[in-house]
Amino acid sequence: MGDPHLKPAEYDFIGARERAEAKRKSAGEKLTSLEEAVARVRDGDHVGVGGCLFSRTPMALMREILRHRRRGLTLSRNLTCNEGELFMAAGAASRIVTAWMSIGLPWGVSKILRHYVESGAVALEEWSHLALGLRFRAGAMGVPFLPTLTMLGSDLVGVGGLKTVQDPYTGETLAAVPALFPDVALLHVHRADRFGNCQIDGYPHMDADIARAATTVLVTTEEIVSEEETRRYPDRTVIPGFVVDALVHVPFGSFPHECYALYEADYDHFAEYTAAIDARGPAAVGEYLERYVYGPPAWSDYLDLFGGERLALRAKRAKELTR
Amino acid sequence: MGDPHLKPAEYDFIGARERAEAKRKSAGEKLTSLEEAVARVRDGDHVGVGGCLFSRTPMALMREILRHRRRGLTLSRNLTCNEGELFMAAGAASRIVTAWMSIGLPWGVSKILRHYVESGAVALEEWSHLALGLRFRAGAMGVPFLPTLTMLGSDLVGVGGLKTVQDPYTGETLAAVPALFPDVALLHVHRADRFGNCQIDGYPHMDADIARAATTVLVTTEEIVSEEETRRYPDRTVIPGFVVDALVHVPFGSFPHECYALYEADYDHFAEYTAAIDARGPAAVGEYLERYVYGPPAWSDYLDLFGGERLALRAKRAKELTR
Amino acid sequence: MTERFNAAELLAVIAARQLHDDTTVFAGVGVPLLAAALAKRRHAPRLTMVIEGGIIGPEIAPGRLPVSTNEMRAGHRATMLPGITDAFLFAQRGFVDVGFMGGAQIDQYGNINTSVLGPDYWHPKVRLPGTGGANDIASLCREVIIVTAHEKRRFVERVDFVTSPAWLRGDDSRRAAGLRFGGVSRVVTTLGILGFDPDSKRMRIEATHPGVSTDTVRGNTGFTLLEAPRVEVTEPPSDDELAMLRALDPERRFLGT
Amino acid sequence: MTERFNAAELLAVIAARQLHDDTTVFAGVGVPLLAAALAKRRHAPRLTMVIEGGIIGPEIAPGRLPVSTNEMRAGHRATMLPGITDAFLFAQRGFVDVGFMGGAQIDQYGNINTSVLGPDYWHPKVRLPGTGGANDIASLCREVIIVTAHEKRRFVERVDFVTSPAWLRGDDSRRAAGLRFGGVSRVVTTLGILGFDPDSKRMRIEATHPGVSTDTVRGNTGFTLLEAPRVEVTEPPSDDELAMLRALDPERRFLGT
Repeated sequence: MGDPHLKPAEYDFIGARERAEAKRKSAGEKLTSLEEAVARVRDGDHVGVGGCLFSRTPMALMREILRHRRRGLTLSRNLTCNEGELFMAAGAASRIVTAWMSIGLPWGVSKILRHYVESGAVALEEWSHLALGLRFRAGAMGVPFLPTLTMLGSDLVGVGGLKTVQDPYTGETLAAVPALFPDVALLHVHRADRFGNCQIDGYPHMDADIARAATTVLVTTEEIVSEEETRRYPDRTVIPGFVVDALVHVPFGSFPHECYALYEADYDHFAEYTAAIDARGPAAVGEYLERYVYGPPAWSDYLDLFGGERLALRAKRAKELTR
Repeated sequence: MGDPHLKPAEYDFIGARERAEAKRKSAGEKLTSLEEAVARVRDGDHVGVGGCLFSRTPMALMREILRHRRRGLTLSRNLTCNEGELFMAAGAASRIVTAWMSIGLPWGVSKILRHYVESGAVALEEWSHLALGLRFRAGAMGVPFLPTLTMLGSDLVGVGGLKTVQDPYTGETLAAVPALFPDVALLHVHRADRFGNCQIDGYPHMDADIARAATTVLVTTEEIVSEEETRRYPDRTVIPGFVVDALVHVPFGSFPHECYALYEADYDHFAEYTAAIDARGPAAVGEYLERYVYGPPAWSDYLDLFGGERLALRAKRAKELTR
Repeated sequence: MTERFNAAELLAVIAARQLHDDTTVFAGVGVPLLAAALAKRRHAPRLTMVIEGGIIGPEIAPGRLPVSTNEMRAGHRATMLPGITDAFLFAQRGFVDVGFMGGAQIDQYGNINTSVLGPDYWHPKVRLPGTGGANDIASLCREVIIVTAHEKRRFVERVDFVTSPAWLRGDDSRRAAGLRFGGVSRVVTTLGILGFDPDSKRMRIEATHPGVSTDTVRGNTGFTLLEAPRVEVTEPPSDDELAMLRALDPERRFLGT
Repeated sequence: MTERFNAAELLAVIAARQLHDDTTVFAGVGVPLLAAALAKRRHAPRLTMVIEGGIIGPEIAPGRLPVSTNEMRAGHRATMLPGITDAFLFAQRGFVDVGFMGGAQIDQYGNINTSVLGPDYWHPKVRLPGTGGANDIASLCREVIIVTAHEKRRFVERVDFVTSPAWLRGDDSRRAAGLRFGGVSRVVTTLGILGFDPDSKRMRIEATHPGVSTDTVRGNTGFTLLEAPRVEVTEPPSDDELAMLRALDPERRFLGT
């Protein structure tokens, strides 16, 4: 496991463009099931994950990928939360490209991160928040790199395999972050019409860039709206239908993570989860996988484990917080 | 007047950054008058103009600049309409950076463009639509260039002074469009609060990039809303208040050009304007300047030349077209 | 050409046929937009139009045809309004299948001039409006289709200025210039359909409209046209196509009289 | 330190005083955000907070302090939500005056490590969460202020890994690495305020909190600290400052007990 782990296929803008050209760019129907959507993910794929930390995580899609027992995946996401821990513990991800990983301050440094990365079982390729954002943006723009002033001089340069570029006008040297073209993008949005035109409320994170950078785009949505509704507010659309390959209607599709203005993250659940790890070590994640991922067949069965009251409370709080 | 006309100050990201650092980045009051706003424009400035063609042109600000008899300005705008002709004829602009100039198909090739550019009186530096958009975006990002695949191989390369850059990862050669950091940005938006937080409806054109790329940002707005309104829809804000230097409340501030969903462009006015030029040549623009620019002291006097009925009709049509 | 349709109608119908379902097309105002709208109504319902004003998925309303790519008629019932730069970036990324273009001057390699007439850019004989998004469409779309009236003054051996690059100086010169993708595949004109020799990239006759001879095509072209191994004859616009097209422009704003 | 306030309160108050009106500040969750919120309420009403979750101009609600930069409490009553990448690009462009940072390990040049403990990045002794936006704040803001508890294990001669660059190896090395702007100006700690020698860029004592000797500061630092020509004594937090600060965190989520 030498460094850097940067793979040419990830910044190959010519190959990415050829895949985009070959893609069926349809304004037609995109609605399908989680199972059919996720069937497009293959072992070894580079999977770009939308949302950030515990916000708008495409949890239903990720759970389904774990249920499909995919292997050798790379996950890229700016701030990686416990969904990354599940992929590590399930043996689904062998590599994480991120700027930060843990659940968040109140729950401490991730013991699962430590367990899998310190042993070398999973490689963690670290980019700064902006640099990784620009990697997705370069991909979205179809160029192999973007110039920036971040990450220079730090030890992250060697870890990521970051190169520099000379500005042809001023002669100055800048960092050149390589494009990231994921094989698959997983996204969860607030609303979409059945043709895949997607709208997001609140902070947009990087979903629009990840969608454009990826070859295959899988989306879950809280709400399906009519085409009329899309056309009434076209300036709210952030992902056009022709980019989307599969769309699934999954209310609470990010739970126990949050969805802006719709439901708050379930901090109690995080506390239970980390307490179990504190008590029983990494094995606790295995138990969690059995209970929350492999056990309940459908997403509705999964939500039943939390119960309607719990969901309703988070929904109520989200309204209060964004009022 | 040799080529290219590209000026180092326009892509000097270090100087632009130093000016941004020195700027007072306030969340405070920005409301002022057209006269006071425009007093910040100096002879010889590079002025980035928001909107596109006859959409959301910052006409009230531009008229005020002409009334201030500024000289030696460069105007940059992706598609330049008759506001550019006024600046040429008034002797205010000696250089136009654009992708296209004329009013639009029904009104033919601009005779004013021909008159001033063919004689060499005004230099027209031509960039492709995307390339100029990326020049503003590079400026907005604070980098000296952005890589792209457009403009390569064409004769526009030599005209603009476009250089290439080698991707340090794949070794491929791409076009490197130089950043454009205007001295001043002129923008017209749908709504803003008095602290300069701006929101735009419909097509956003390039205003957000131009605002971030410029040193001084002057904005007119159709409507002043409360800070509460901004905070209720923060995901609609495209320019943050700390970037804005002066804000002026100017309803119909783009007229006779359009403002999405609020009023249509006055095509009859374009027809009258071009008919006068067809009849009397470039002198007709001089007459136009007297009548519409130098004559009426205030913007309301200017609007009175069109009359309330004419404005109301354009407002009604805009509602129909965006319903 | 018969009296059943005029030149603009012929161009729009033949251009519309070039578009397939489940694709995206970059279309400018006028005949190209009419062609895209016709295709969407007739045989490509899942076609998405992209307009350089930063507009995706509009539905062009009959009698409300836009005169500019930056006005409310162009944005009518759009599904997304990403802005100008991002609209072109979709093309750069490879998401736009076809780009429609016109042009004041077109040369034997398909290059287009919309900038200046005369040898000196800075002191031109005639200053034209400029590239707008034409250079970008020519550079970035998967495939470009030129739609234009066939006139000798328009089809010149060498354009005064290459505003929008097609095959540049032929052979491999487009790729060598760094334009790794796309290129002009066809030129739909009022006389027929032209293509390009796969190797030399010189323009050639691929089809003529009914009643038009290859000699007529040559006679209206300012350079030597090659000929495809088999020159087809196009199917004339059907009553059905014409009716649908005319319904889109009842005021004959772009279809003329 | 007296019993009038605890370490977190001291840090928040002293950090708040570093902020001026009519400026912008990049603040993370916890004490930095409390400091920014205190400054805005007390002496800098026209201060704009920027949060790396892609949030501009939020108003932090008392009792609803965010635990992450990507949650609704962080976005509370924001004026703009531009997204993560664009939030940092405002900093790259020069629009962010001050960046607040913390850090697991800080060296004598102000460099911060939040990535790994131990010599081998790929097989670390302890894997920490990583940079998040820290590297970007350190690279891009006009000025960076580190806010941290003053502990010997934290202030090390050489960090195991430079996650966030301050003055790198001192002298001109930051500029030579291509970091043309910014740099760490001050380190606000529980014992005093540290700065940097203008030439060598080595850390130095610039002020101590009341009752803290420079020897105490040195004794809690894992490398040799220089001393400013004149070492000031800070003004202790006033009742007024403490009252305002405590009102922001009535649950003592970040101010502790």
